[in-house]
Amino acid sequence: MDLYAIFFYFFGLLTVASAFVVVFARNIVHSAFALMFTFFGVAALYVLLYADFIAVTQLLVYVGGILVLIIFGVMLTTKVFSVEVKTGTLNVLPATLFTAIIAGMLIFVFYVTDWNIIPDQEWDTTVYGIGALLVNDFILPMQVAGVLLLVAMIGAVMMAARERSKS
Amino acid sequence: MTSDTLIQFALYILFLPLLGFVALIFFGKRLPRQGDWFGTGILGITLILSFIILFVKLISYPAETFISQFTWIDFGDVPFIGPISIELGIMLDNLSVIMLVVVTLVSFLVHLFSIGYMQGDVRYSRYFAYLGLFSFSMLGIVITHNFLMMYIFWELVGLSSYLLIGHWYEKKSASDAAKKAFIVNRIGDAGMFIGIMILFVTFSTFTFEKIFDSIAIGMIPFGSEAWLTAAGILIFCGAIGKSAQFPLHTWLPDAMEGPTPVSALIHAATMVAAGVYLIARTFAIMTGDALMVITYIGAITAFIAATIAITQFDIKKVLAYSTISQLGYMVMALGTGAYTAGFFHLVTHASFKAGLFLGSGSVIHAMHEALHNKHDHRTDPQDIRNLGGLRNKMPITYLTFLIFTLAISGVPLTSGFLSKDEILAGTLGFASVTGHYLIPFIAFIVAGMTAFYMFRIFILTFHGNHAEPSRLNDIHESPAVMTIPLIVFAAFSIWIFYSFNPFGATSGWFYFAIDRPMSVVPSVVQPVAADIFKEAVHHSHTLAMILSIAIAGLGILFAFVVYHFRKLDADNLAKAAGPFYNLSYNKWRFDEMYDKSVVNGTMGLSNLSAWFDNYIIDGIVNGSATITRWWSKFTGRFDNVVIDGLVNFSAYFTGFSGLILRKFQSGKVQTYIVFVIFSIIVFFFIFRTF
Amino acid sequence: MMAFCIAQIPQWLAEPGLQHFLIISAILFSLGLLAVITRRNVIMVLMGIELILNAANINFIAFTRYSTLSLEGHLIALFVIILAAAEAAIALAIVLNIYQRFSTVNVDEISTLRE
Amino acid sequence: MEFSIFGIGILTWVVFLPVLGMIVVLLLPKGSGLAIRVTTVVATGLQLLLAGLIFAKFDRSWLGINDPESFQFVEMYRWITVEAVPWVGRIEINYFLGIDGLSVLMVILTALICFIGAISSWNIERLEKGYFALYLLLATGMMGVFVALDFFLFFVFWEVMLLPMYFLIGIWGGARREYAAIKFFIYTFVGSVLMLIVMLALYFSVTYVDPATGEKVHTFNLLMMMDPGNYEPGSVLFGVDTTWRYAAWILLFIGFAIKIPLFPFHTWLPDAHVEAPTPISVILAGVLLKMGTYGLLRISYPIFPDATVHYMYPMAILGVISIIYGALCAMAQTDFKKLIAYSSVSHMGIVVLGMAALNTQGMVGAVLQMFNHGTITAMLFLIVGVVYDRTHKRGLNDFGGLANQMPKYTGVVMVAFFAALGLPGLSGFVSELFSFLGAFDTFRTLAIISVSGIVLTAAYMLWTLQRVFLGQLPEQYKNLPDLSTREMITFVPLAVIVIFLGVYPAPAIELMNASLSYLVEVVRAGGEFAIIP
Repeated sequence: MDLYAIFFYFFGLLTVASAFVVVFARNIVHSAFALMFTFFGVAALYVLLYADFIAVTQLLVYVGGILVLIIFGVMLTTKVFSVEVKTGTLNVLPATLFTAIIAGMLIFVFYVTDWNIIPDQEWDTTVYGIGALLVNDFILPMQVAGVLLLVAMIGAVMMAARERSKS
Repeated sequence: MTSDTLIQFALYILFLPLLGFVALIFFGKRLPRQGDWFGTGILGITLILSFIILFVKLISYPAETFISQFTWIDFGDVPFIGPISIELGIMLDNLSVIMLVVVTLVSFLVHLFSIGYMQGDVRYSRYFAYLGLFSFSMLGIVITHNFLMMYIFWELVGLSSYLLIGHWYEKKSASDAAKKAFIVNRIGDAGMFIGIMILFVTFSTFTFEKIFDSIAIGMIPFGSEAWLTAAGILIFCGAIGKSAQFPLHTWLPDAMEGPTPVSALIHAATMVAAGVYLIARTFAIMTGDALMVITYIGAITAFIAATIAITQFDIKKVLAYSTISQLGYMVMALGTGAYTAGFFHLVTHASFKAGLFLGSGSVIHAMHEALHNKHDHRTDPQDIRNLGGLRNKMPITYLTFLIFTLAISGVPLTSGFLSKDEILAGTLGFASVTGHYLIPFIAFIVAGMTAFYMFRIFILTFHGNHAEPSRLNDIHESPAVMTIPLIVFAAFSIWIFYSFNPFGATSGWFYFAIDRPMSVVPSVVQPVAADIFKEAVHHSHTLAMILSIAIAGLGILFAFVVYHFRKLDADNLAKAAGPFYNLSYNKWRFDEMYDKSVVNGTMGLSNLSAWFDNYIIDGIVNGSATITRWWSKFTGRFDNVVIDGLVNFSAYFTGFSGLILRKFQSGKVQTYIVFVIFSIIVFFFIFRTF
Repeated sequence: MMAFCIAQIPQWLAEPGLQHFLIISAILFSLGLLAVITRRNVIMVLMGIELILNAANINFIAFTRYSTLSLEGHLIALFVIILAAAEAAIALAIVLNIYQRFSTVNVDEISTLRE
Repeated sequence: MEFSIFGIGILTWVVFLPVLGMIVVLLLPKGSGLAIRVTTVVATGLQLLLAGLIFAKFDRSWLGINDPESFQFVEMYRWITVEAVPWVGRIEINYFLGIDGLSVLMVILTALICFIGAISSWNIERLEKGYFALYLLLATGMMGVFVALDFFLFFVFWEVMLLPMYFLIGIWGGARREYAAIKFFIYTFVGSVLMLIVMLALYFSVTYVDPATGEKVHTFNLLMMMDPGNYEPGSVLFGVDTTWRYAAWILLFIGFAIKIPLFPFHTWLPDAHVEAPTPISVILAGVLLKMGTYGLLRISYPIFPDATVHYMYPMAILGVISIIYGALCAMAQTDFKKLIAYSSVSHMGIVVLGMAALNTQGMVGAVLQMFNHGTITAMLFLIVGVVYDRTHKRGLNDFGGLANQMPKYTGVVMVAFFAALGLPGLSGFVSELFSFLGAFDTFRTLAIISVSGIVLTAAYMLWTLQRVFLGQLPEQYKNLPDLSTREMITFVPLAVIVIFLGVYPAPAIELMNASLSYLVEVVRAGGEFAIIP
């Protein structure tokens, strides 16, 4: 059991456990925080997979951005008094059954198929590769992503502005 | 007088009466005296012409037969049979020439008589027209040279007898009698028609000449003698129908409904004699068995008719039955082979029987007038019980009637004696050759009976005292136009016209002109050979004469004893005879028998078939109609219930399933995702490869 | 084939390879899915979605590392992250508006569009 | 032999002249009764004139029947051609007219009866325009049937004849006219359906090589159908004495037997006659009944000679049954017209018997009987018409003693009645004689049985004569007027023909002798002929 395996099992376990908490927590605030740990776990896994730039982006965007948004969402929508924090569930039995089957299927498939493993190769930083790809092959998606983000921003602002005029 | 002038005269004789008929039918009313002298005149001319033909033929051409014919229809070359063409034409030989004279003579005299008798009749001209038509068709029968024309005129004679019998058709009995006469004749003609068909099918011609020759060389119908006999008998059926022989004789007594001159002409002399003439004409093809059948039918008819005649009271009915009996005599004579005797009896019988009828006609005419003056329409002028004692009131009728009665009963010095004696000799000869002694026995008995019943009516009408003396002074002799024919007929009933020797006819001109034709039938079924027969007849000649005179005398004596001297009372004699009297009086119940069996049978059958037609066949047709209607109703209902049902059901089902499925569309996104996952799992398991 | 796999489980567990990462992403994916389906609160649903997206990214990166997928895997992951951010922003804006309007965030109570 | 007026063949003229008349009648204004009647009489009169012309120009020696060259007044034009019909190829129906010895007599009969019918329908009052238009259409239909030599054309005319007849009985008829009209229509229609089946079977079996294009073409041409060479080897009706050919013959026979009418199929005739107005029952009895027998002679005999010879005996049996059965039924009737209808069944039985004998005398007798029966029965129905117009009563027991009240009428009645019962010297006898002679040659016992028919006929005819014309005159008929001149015009020509053909039938027989002998040869060659005792 080399070091690599240990880190892997540690962070893997972290991610899965926190994911469990996110899903099964009664209180929405607990699940929000559990989500943070999940994102950290995932970023760690990226590091194990030698994807350094992605790990950092993960941390920045997910943990820094999205998580914060979600927590804002939670805080704004859960009046501590009127909307009980406990969130209900619906048709749990069939959903859990099906999800378990899906998981079993996926795991079975991943386990059974013999993937086309290529021999190890020396990995160094991937930033230059990513950067070169971004400006050569993926220039169009880059721009589109840019426009998309702009539109998203304007949309969010519009909705927020309407809120004030109405209230 | 060459042969073609004779032929020309014959054609004139044939077509003049037809001309008379056509003229009288269309312009009868407009002719002077409604055309009665016109008709009689025409018949007078034909009489003269036929006398001329007779003398020329017998004197200068005794042995030839003149034939002139023309092609009526030509079928050309008929496949599988060969050329067929049908010729019509006339033939003059001794037989037909003599018959010509007989027919024209009787017809002329009847025309003359009718002028007096039918005075003031409502359809006077049409009566003479029908007489003309009858003469034409009778002459046609006499001089035809083939079977087809014989059959055509046969039916035309039937038609004219139908018209004449039904002359006073207001009376239902008259129209019934006419209808009966025609239908019974038609039955006989149907038999004759089949006989002719048999001959035509084998020889594909109708002409006598050709048929006789082809039989002579051995061609026989369908290759068997039985069919030749059958043909002979079937042709004889025609004679049975027309000459009122045994099975089909019931129409003649009813035919007395017609005026008396008609009975004289048709039902005494000519038409009924046509049957005998037909047998004479086709004698050559008659086989032995056929002749035997003819003999027996003749004998039976003679016997039955004679027994019935004895007990009848209507003068015309008695004469009618006596005619049937005498015809049976002639047929029997021909059957036995006494060919010339039979034909000779036909000729002599024609004159005295016609005379008898005209005599009774003048009596009835006189009685009618007397009753008319007395305005008494009840008593029947024809019933002999109302007559009697007319001797000195109607002297000419009395005398002529006496001669006729003597002639018919076969008293010597009369023509009847000559012919009847020959026939009796013939029957004796026939019996001695073939052993059938029943025939002469019947012949002699009938001769006796004839004498008895003839003198019975003679005495009852003319002798004794009148039933109603007050009527006597109204009765007086008939006018000249009626008595002249009587006198002429009386003259012809004397023996002198036929042979100088009153006791032996064979020496007369008649026997010289007519002799028995050679039979062409194949030897195996030959009738009694001619020469053996002549030999046998010669032997039995004297015996026959003595016997006949004796029996005739007995008959006459018996009649006088019963009716004139009233020694034996007629009524208790009748009671003594018991059942035989009733049998004879009711005409052997032939009429009732026929009505029950044939007439009702046909009527029943026709009603049955009409019923069958209405209910069964129409039933099936209408039935099929109702079944189709019922079937269509069924399909209609089936269509509503079942097929419509299915359509409605499917609509309902869709609605129902829609209701259920709507529930799934709940609007909750999460339930959709659950479905998505569920289907992924299902697909995974479907397409798994492990 | 099944028998062969079970025999080597202890040795397999020792050195984590591609399959281990795939299994982790599978678990993450299922949990995210579970969250999306069962939770009534919209934000919980969003969290579920985020989990699913992360699971996907793990796969991409794992394949780039172990299999023939070159750096493009990283790029895709990158774009996924970008889009996730945009999506989260808009989602939350909507949620706030709903909350403002209906004063509830439970998914099954927001049913005005449904008759 | 060609003969055309204004460029159109004489046969087309004869067939379509009445249609011209019809058009004129339809154009005339409603009220002009007289003009309508005159046009009808003129149209049918011209048709009669043309028929006389045909009679004069007809060449007696030509054979006809199945060899195309020896038909006379032939007209052949392409009528319907449908190109390239899937799996059938080219359909070709041509307008093919022609007559031979067999049909010339029928053409003359139709023209004569139509003319007489036109005159006798002078006093039809109701809807006269419709009546005379339909009447002329009927005349065309009938004439067409007798001259058509193309099976399709024959069938078209057969149907054209059916429709006006239905309306004429249905509208102008007596009490139960609808029932009678429907029964008549459906009965005959069933027959024509059977005929249609056989027509199609024949159509698909017979092909001939078209000289122009050399391709095989199916045809409706009757003469082609008669020649066994033209049959496709594999087709339904190919070969000799096959069950299909027998079945086809039976179907045709039933179709035609309904029209004759023969014993089991005759029940429509009494109803149709009783309900039809007088001139229509004259046409119905005078001409329509002849189509059945003509159809047999023209189509069944030459096309299926093997089946004809095979079924010769049953056909004769049916004929004899018709004779006896018809006569017996007639005897039991109380309605004058029904009696004459049943007598027609009996007389047509004689025709069938003569035809079944398959020899020249029988055939000549049969065709002559068709003609004579036409004229005699037309007279009989006119006689009933005269009495019915005056007293509106048809029962036999309602009358009596008409003889002295109406002498001229009784004279005509005598001629008609005695001709009907086959008195020699009138035409009825001649044809009966030859039919029986022919029948006797082939089936002896049947002929002997059927001769009893003439006795039965004599019985019921004389009984009718006695009930209606002899005996006492009931008082209400004291003032019945005798025949009017118009009625005399209808009777005199028929009476003259009946008497003339009775005395000298050669002109009529010469017309058809050659053709009928040839027909007998053709049919006898088709199958093994046996004389049945």
